[in-house]
Amino acid sequence: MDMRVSFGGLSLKNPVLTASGTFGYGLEFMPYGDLKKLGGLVVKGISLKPRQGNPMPRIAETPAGMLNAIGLQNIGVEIFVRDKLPRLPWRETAVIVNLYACAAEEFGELAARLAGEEGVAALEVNVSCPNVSEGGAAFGAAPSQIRRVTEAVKRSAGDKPVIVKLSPNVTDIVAAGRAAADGGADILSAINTLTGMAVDVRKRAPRLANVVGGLSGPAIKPVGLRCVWQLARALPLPVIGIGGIASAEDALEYILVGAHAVQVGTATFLRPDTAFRLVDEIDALCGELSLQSFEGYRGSLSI
Amino acid sequence: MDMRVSFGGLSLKNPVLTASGTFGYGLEFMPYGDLKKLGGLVVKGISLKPRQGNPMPRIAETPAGMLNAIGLQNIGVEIFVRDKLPRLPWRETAVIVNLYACAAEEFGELAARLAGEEGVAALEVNVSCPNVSEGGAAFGAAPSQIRRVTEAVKRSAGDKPVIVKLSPNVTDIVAAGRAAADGGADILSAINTLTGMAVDVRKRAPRLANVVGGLSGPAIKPVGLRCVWQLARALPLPVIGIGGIASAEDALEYILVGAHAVQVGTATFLRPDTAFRLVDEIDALCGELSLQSFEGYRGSLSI
Amino acid sequence: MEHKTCRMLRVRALKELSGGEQYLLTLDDPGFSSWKPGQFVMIRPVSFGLEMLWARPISIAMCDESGLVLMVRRAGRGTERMARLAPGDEVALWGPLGTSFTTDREKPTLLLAGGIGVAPFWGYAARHPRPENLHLLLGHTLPLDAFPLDPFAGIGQVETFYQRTMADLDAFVALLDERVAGFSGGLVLACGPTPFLRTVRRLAEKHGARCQVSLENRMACGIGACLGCVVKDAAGNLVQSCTRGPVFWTHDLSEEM
Amino acid sequence: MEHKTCRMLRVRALKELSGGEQYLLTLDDPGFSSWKPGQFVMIRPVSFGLEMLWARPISIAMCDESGLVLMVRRAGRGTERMARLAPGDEVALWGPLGTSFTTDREKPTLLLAGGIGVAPFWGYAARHPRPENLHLLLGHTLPLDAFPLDPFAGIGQVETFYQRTMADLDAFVALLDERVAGFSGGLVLACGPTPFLRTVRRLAEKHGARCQVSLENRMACGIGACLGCVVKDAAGNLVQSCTRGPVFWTHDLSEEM
Ligand SMILES: Cc1cc2nc3c(=O)[nH]c(=O)nc-3n(C[C@H](O)[C@H](O)[C@H](O)COP(=O)(O)OP(=O)(O)OC[C@H]3O[C@@H](n4cnc5c(N)ncnc54)[C@H](O)[C@@H]3O)c2cc1C
Ligand SMILES: Cc1cc2nc3c(=O)[nH]c(=O)nc-3n(C[C@H](O)[C@H](O)[C@H](O)COP(=O)(O)OP(=O)(O)OC[C@H]3O[C@@H](n4cnc5c(N)ncnc54)[C@H](O)[C@@H]3O)c2cc1C
Ligand SMILES: Cc1cc2nc3c(=O)[nH]c(=O)nc-3n(C[C@H](O)[C@H](O)[C@H](O)COP(=O)(O)O)c2cc1C
Ligand SMILES: Cc1cc2nc3c(=O)[nH]c(=O)nc-3n(C[C@H](O)[C@H](O)[C@H](O)COP(=O)(O)O)c2cc1C
Ligand code: FES
Ligand code: FES
Repeated sequence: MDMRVSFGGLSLKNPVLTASGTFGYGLEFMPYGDLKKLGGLVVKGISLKPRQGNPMPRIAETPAGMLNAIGLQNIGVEIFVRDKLPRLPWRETAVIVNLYACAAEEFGELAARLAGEEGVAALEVNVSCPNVSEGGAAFGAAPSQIRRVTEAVKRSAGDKPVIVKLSPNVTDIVAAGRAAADGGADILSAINTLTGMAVDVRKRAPRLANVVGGLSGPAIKPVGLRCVWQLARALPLPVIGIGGIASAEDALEYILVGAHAVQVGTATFLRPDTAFRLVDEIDALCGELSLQSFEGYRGSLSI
Repeated sequence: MDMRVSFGGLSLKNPVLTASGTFGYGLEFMPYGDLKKLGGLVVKGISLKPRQGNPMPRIAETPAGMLNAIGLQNIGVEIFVRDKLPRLPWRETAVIVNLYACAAEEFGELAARLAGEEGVAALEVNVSCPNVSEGGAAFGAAPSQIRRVTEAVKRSAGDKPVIVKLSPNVTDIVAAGRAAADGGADILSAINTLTGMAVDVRKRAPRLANVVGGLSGPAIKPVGLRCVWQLARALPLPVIGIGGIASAEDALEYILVGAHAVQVGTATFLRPDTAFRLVDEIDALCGELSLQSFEGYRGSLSI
Repeated sequence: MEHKTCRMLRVRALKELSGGEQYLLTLDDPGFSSWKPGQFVMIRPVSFGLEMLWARPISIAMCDESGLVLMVRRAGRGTERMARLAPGDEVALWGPLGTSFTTDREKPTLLLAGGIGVAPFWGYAARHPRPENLHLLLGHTLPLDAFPLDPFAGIGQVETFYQRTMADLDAFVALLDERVAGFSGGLVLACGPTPFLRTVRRLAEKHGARCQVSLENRMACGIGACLGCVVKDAAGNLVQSCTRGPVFWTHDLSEEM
Repeated sequence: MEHKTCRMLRVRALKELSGGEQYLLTLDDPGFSSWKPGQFVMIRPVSFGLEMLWARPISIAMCDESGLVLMVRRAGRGTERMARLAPGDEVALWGPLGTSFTTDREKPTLLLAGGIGVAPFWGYAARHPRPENLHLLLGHTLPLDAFPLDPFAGIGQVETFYQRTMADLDAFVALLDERVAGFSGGLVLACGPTPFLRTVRRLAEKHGARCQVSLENRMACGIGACLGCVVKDAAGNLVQSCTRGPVFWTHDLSEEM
């Protein structure tokens, strides 16, 4: 099947992207697959200046899921542009930069810095990181904040498509998506992690130094599907589905409820070549289901 | 160890309760264990009139979890009081009635009907059922609604302790808990299910006739722990922990983050005697950890 | 209160049936005080871990001192994982659960099985006081050698229909029609996929045959508590198919079934 | 780019070691183009299903045509589930990963192992050009026969210390102190629990010995991507212990370690 998809200013050779924070800067995966095979890759959240992130331990395994509180450790936008971006096959595969900042102006500065970089296909705005105490959670929650951040990024992003990544830790995700749309977002992505916690009954201590962290993996797929379904039917923007995708079937489930593309996150830890394999597996499953294109399948859930 | 716990007007022989909707009216489990062994049992959500609930299919299995959209099928308060309550060993085990209604006045009527029933140890107010379209979700979300419902129940409940059960599908669960406290709640319980969805890529159809349903089971334990921890440290009310409890360790995790008691829900489907076994297993684990009482352990998480 | 308990049982043997789509699973004898054909057990291998939470409802094919025998089709993740059980592995199991098929000693009785739906009829045939009164019609889409039919050696007649293409379906329905007509004075008992049961019901009503069907609904608890498995009865009430069924008289079910 | 790939491998054998707390897991030869002692693999049995998502980091004890050998302690759910692997079962595996222990042909080299931390030294001893220069000191809380020491038959000296009570700890630290002092002109290599490594580091610094330690941090990816396994280096930066380690020179790590 022709796997190409185009939406919101992005053209991808297939709908398989990797999720921010689970695929490093992409280069780490070169021994495990051909990056050119992916529809795109979203790099670890980047901030203006390098960040050290949270203290250890930062990760914990949970039933069919995991918690993380990495705290946005990253090398900063300058080093990313200088050392990482040139080594990525951005002519063949969309390189999407995930932006992290603590204020709307910083988001704008980040966007401005990347707007002129030929190798960057789109910007993904992380308004929903629940790991960081300075205000990540607040950003994800208040529609007014989401709108302000989106506007700031959009104003500086030049012709780069702007993806706003939404948090599921809200009463009304459609209101959050609408705020992003009002702010000028081209695309929505959902979901980021659910806020969760794990503790050790023997040590009487949290399993994460940060106490709370973000829950991801197959455990949260039902929540992700619900959010994407709600967004896709309520809003005119294209949506990238994220949350617990580990198989071709999972990916098609998101497309069925209305997603234009998907991101593979935690499943990369099951084995580092998960995303690469998924491209072939989706192709095979589409064949089995006799699909002609994603167009006809997307959002075709019968209710 | 002395397993007794007392809080908010409830005295239980141990902190193990069963969660509403997963333990029927209790009687179904008599072949599988001695109901008197439990700290208490919370019966299926009861409404003023019998309800048919949602169409089929109503349940779906998900990784380490399940979705349900039963839609509050129940026999109504009159038949419950006449046919079920007298057959439960309520002198030995706390029988808690979970109340479901679509308006504050109805909640008040339900409470009034049960206030005089000697066999009822407490009332649990389900302001958080996400399954029902008429307004269940709205109740769970808006603090003002929670407060109004709590007040209505409290006004009519006589001397029965009132437990308000909170939904995790909100931006700020502490605000929801505070609203319940302001409304006069004696105890909080958390969490109810997360709103989720599952679909069949071959049939292109939702796996639940209701499309969305409530996610429960070990998959959501990290979210439940986080919510209980947030509530217990922010508010003076005792909290009953719910969400994914399947082992003694799970139960102690909730107590460690501040819960006074726990409810076992989905784990009852792993095997029908789960809750009965948990009583012994918690006792054994407390022995292994050399606990003298739950008092000293509760909320002792070191941060 | 009847003492049922949930037991841990060990696997005695797992035998793949020809074609690898179905298998016979034999467990240690659970020592049921009694059981009736049509009843089922909830079975949950320890190996389900926390990934798959629910037990699976499976009909009792046979149960005596030599063990509990289940006949299982690989239908999805659970029955797939179950197929990897080896002797000595443990499963949690509760039962016998639900209602059973009626036995009418003197009446000619037609057993209609759709594929793996043949399972409960194994025990039915073995325990029937007059097996010569039984006529089994098995409709199958898998090759016939995937079905162990020796348990039916002693009954009146065994008939099979191999449905290979969609076109065969009409022929099968015609055959069903003919057989049900022939047993209109007796009993018609059916087990298999829901569309098959609907057809049988329609034919039984057409010919005025007394008819029972065994329903297959998703189940979480198997004991009437979760309300996940309900079906509409003739009065329009939603009743648990795990306790009020799985075997129902067709006239007790709503038209929608 | 070095070609590593993620492989599916079959289990050849699983041998419980005395006491049942530890086991040797032998897999088909993955055919690594090269590997060095101290490096590890990420291993994820298919049987983890979707319940346990992460692979487990395990040191390469030995690897040649006769297979990949891992020496594993039952530490929790994953290594417990892994202990139920049987010949023919499949695991996903990627590696060899991370840094390795330095070899200095002519220098007397002290191998300090805390319990299962002995695993990487098996390969180290087997590949060392002058094994007579090696001195292994194994501190153990499990009985000694839980540790297969025959791989160390050819080395200079094998010494063991059985720590049964908390009081024994002081004696063990005193012994470590003495040995490290004796190797201050050589190399000190250590693998084991973090408190043990901290002690070794302190002693190595006290005696001015060159020292490497192999860190054990929780890992999700094993390839530097998730940033879940970081440790603070001497410059105060948080670096991935899976790619910049697991074997570090102690002077490259921050005091906090
Ligand atoms: C009373 C009763 C008796 C049964 N007897 C037998 C038998 O003897 N042999 C046999 O092979 N099968 C029997 N079935 C069907 C069997 O329960 C399902 O094939 C099995 O549960 C499928 O599980 P899975 O994990 O492989 O499939 P999945 O699709 O992965 O299962 C997902 C969920 O849906 C449920 N489910 C899926 N298909 C069915 C189905 N057809 N019926 C009920 N639940 C389903 C599962 O139990 C599970 O909870 C019986 C069902 C019922 C209700
Ligand atoms: C580089 C390296 C090499 C290792 N080599 C060996 C070896 O050769 N033999 C051996 O028996 N063990 C070794 N370990 C430790 C081994 O990885 C853990 O004992 C194992 O991961 C525990 O998993 P579990 O599921 O049984 O425990 P659980 O506590 O259930 O695991 C939960 C999570 O924590 C992680 N975890 C728990 N304990 C440890 C630990 N001590 N170190 C790292 N992660 C941990 C697990 O990987 C898992 O992700 C090594 C660890 C590292 C980092
Ligand atoms: C270790 C880890 C780090 C993450 N870091 C980021 C990040 O930097 N920026 C971001 O927007 N999301 C981050 N996420 C969230 C993922 O991109 C994704 O939204 C989430 O994990 C849900 O998808 P999954 O279930 O497939 O993992 C991170 C997730 C994990 C597990
Ligand atoms: C089948 C089912 C039915 C439920 N019905 C109710 C209900 O009637 N009222 C209610 O307050 N909660 C109901 N719940 C929610 C549970 O009581 C519990 O809050 C939730 O399942 C989380 O706990 P668990 O993960 O242990 O199942 C139901 C849950 C399930 C699975
Ligand atoms: S399966 Fe739970 S009520 Fe029937
Ligand atoms: S384990 Fe992922 S970065 Fe080291």
